[in-house]
Amino acid sequence: MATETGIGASVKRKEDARFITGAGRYTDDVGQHGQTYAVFARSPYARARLNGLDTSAALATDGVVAVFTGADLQASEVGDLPCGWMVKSKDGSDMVQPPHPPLAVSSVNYVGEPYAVVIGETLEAAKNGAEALDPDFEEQDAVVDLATAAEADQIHESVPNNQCYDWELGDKAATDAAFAQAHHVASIDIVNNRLIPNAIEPRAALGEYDEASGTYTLHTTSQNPHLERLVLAAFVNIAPEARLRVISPDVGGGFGSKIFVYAEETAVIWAAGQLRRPVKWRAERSESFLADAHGRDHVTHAELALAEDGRFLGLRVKNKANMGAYLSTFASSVPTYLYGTLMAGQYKTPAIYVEVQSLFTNTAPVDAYRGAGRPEATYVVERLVETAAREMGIDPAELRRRNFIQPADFPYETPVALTYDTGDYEASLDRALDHADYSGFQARREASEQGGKKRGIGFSCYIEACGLAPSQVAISLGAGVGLFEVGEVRVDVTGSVTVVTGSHSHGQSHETTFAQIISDKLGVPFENVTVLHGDTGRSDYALGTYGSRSLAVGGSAIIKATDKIIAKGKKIAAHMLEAKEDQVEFEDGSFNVADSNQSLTFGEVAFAAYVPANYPLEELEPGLSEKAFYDPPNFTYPAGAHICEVEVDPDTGVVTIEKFVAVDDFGHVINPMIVEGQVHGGLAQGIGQALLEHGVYDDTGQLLSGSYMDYTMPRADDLPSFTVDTTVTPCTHNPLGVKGCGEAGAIGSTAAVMNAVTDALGVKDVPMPATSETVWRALRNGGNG
Amino acid sequence: MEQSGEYRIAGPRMRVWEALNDPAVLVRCIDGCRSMTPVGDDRFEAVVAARVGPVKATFNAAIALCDVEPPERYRLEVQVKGGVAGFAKGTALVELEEVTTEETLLKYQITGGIGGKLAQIGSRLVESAARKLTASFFERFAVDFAA
Amino acid sequence: MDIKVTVNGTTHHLDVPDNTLLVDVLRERLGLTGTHVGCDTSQCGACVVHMDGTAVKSCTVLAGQADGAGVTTIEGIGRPDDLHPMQAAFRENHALQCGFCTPGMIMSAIDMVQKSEGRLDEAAVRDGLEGNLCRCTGYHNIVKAVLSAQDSM
Amino acid sequence: MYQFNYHKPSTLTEATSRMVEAEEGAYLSGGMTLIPTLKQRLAAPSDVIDLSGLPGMSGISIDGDIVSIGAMTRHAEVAASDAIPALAELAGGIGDAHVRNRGTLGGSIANSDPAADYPAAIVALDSTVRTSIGPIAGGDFFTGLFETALREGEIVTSVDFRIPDAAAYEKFPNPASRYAVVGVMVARCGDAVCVGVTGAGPHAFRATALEEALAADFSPGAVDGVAVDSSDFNADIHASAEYRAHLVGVLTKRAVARIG
Repeated sequence: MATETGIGASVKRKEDARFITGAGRYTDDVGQHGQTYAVFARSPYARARLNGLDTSAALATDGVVAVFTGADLQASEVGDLPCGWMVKSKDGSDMVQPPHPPLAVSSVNYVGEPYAVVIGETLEAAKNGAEALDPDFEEQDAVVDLATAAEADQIHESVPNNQCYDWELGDKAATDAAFAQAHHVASIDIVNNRLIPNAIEPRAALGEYDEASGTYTLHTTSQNPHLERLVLAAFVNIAPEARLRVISPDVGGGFGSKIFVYAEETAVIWAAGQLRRPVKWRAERSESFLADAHGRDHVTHAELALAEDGRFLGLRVKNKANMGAYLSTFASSVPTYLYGTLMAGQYKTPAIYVEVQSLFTNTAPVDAYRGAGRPEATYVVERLVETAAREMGIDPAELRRRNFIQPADFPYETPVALTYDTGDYEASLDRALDHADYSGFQARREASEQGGKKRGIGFSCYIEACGLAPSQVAISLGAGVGLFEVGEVRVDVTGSVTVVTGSHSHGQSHETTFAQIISDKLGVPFENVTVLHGDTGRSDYALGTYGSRSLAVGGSAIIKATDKIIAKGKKIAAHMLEAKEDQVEFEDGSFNVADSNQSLTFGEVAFAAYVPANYPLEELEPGLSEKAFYDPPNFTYPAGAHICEVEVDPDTGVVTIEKFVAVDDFGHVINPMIVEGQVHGGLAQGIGQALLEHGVYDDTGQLLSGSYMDYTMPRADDLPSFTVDTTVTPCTHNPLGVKGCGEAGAIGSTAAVMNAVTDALGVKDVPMPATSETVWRALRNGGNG
Repeated sequence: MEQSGEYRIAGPRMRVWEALNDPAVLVRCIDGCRSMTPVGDDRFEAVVAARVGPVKATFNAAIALCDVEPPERYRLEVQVKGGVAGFAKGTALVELEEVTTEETLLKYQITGGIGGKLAQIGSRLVESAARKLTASFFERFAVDFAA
Repeated sequence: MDIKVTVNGTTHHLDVPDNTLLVDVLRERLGLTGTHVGCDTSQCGACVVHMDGTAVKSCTVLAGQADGAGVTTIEGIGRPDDLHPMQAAFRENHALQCGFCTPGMIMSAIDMVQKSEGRLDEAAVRDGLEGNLCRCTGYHNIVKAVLSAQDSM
Repeated sequence: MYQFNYHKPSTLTEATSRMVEAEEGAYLSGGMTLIPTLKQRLAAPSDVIDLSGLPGMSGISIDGDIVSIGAMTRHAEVAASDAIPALAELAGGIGDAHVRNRGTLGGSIANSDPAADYPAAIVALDSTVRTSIGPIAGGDFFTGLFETALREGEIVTSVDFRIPDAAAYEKFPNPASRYAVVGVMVARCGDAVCVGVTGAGPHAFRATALEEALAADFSPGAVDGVAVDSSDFNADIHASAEYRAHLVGVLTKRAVARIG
């Protein structure tokens, strides 16, 4: 049913009414009578032994209610924070996972690691108490440099060489053989810079304990409250899930950083139980910089073997990935299964071999950040392809075209464990070239040169595996949890619909998109559909939001539940109309008996479902509420072509983005307005990585870019307006034919920007971020970056 | 953070050496130093009220003199705990060369760093602030010595 | 200390500690949680309100400095069924996603448009939003919204 | 924030005596630096003395070739004034809109942040800083990193700027904080050329070598070949001392080109 609010329409968002009037309800907006305030004491050292901790002065501070240390948690058998994905090394051995107590007990391993929590009647009292703590730290040399971390001091007793794992993927022998036959080998040495996620809402938690029932309630800024609950129940030992409710109300952005289970909410919910009083914590931005899991941080050598005609023969990647001081919740999967598996890109590279050594350093834990592994993979492949094109004198668009997997090749099995279901990469590239006016570039470059500027253009043809699921594949690759999603459709007595989804929305607009789907499928007015999410008390166990999965997996679960509603509705309609069930059809919101004029509206059937006057109860239950768990057979594979054009001021090194074109294939699009918005945001983060953002530690492990004074967030005047368009090859294996759009912008754009910058400068590489001084130096060094 | 430099001081080397080992002199020459108390052989505890612009904090510093070779050189190890502001640490290698019987060349090499909140939000100022503190010390020392 | 602030048209006499920030008066004392706190160095702009008709970061104003002032917050400019043109433009142009920066963004944008006398172009809007960080939208639609509200305000 | 006593005196005498009486006092003008510092607990004054209630401290007046700006005048007001266009441009580029709505001229220069914008104008324009005690020549005002010629308890009341024949301010903003990595104000008064530089060194200063070259030949080309000594320049993760020195040259040229 094509309507103004159905699938394909740019419906204005339901969420907006509260957000634009200040009526949003974020964790920090929730308060409880008698609540106390938590302040965490954090290590100022990157690496130190904690030989003692005198809490007496803190406890004696006015208004301090309690002080809890790592030892207190340990004594209470609070479990460690686990990592949920087992990765095995080349030799078959399990990855090495150091202990990760929520509060440090005897050593601290990054600046900002919490070692105690002080609870006060007021925030000020708690801060005063935290200052009165007297820790006895014995500083040790910190391991900061990723490139040399394996040879440095051993950080954790149980982790030789600071190595978490040494992983491989692909056929080494075949790849070596391909290189032996190469006409040309292009190689690059690149660094994927560390990023700090910086959702504008800082993390927060409010823990409550109800003594009478023994139940805990945790409000927190989580992208997946069910996973939070699972970890707190199964690993941290707070309480069984049935006595533990986790609520993520409105959440102000996540980008991955709010998927993980952190020390703070763990300590807060535990402390609430100890004190039998609500405990509230909200991160100050300075804490977010130190203690939110960071993103990226790879050092990579990569080589591409090409035949004389430019065909790719083989790809070899040797990568070091920084895990930070401890394994965060999904850290191990990011540089492996979300990275190595994407090295085929959009190309028919027949042989690929990827090695990844993951190392611990005395820095904040590193985990998934928008794109998670796939931006890093795209950066390797697309910088390498562009380098090869320049070295061989082939137009970079043409070189890509020669190597694209063709529409006829699908399903296409890559040499790195994935089977792409569908795509048309050339269609996206062609559209992008049109938007970018590629043929006019040379004239624009000359015009820039006449003005004393340098101009460059860069491409990035990315692919991502997203819609994260399928459980079967993920579990076989080491995932510790399933990756399905749940959807529940409750038809109310009067025919309005309440949808409960396990996906969480923190900007992605589920309340609108999912309502569109329901309205479209059931013919119920859009405004009569309400979507609930973010509360373990409301929905079945689910997996939440990450990896561009909400619509492809969560939306599909809802479709499945909706199909059950329709099936049940048919039964009810058949009963009411005294027809056979298989004669009833559902169309445009009514149940019709074939070849008759008998018909019932959806509302009439809904009402009848709850007024079962004469039901054959053996065959037909009352009610009209269905749920479904959806686990897809494969990932989805959004892909696209991004083109960036930059101008460089050689006097200062300032890079200006003149034009950015993104043409993406997300399969079917439910709400184009929302999808475009997702792309815009992703592009800003990808461009931010290329030109602005950098988590900088000094060689003693102090975070130098620890506030908005030094960490360059993209601002309105750093970015251009974007040209965004889509092509469509529907996903072949989910009911909506959708692929996911949340991460694409961040995955594709970074390489396009850096290819444009290096093109403008005429250099092989410039380290990210390409700040003005970096670019100025690259120019002065005459092309050696 | 590393710095080095030298000052010519009008005075015999032994007297310069003695001044450099005199807590009373050091208190006068360290900007904001409120006290310096000997706590053992070549060890002192100092209270320093440091100020960089709007930032004002009182630090407790532990100072140790190492590798003392009178009157030629010593190494000064300083550990500062600044509470909520973080910490600072530094090593100063100070050498005295006799230029003439009445003139001494004081050479210094300083390495140091800061940590915690100061490093996190004040990194843009670290170099300049350290340079200022160092310069201020040796300038005051030269003046104090002359007086 | 005793202060008098008129917030969204209602005058409040409050006794607050001397070290209270305006944002805490709004959020903690008056329950106006639409004004958000996103940083501690006065950069993100999530806390922007109008004080005597001018956009200020309420996390960087002491309660004492606001004594006697008229303050307007996001709650005071329009309701869901009676939106301010800037609120309407944000909705119409999908200029928000997670919504956390939105109140500050809208309050800044209103001040910008009011002071520009209709002369804003894209570059001026981008420049004027320098003090407001958004991590979701890439600013593209925010800029569109402000330009469109310029015509409707 | 630690606890403190907030005062809002209504006379200059009351303000300075509050400061004298305080165990440790801090003047508050716009609060754009002080309040974030207090929030981080990096300062613990016993008393915060708000200067916004002092009469006659705000506003812009012109008398002959002297523009007098009250110390409590907000940046936005200076940015909107056409008395000295280059100064208006400088003020219009400070921080962001909200900083300009609260921050003040007096607060900025009394703080002497090495990366603040106003100090470039104080040293480049023939200025006099007027205080609760007496006048201080603009050229003598900044003495070090966050240090000025102000004495204990002294309050800046206004600044007099002599209107130059022509002037321009060029700023290279820090991409994160929007402070000046380097800011250069070039001003011409008759045959004299003043080049005020902020952001580069521990405090704002006049680049005399550039001034001499430009006095001889006021053209962008005259800047080429003038070495900028960067030995005591600031360095941080955004810009090395060497790069800052380079920017001093580039921005000076651009300012000169705009003056024409």
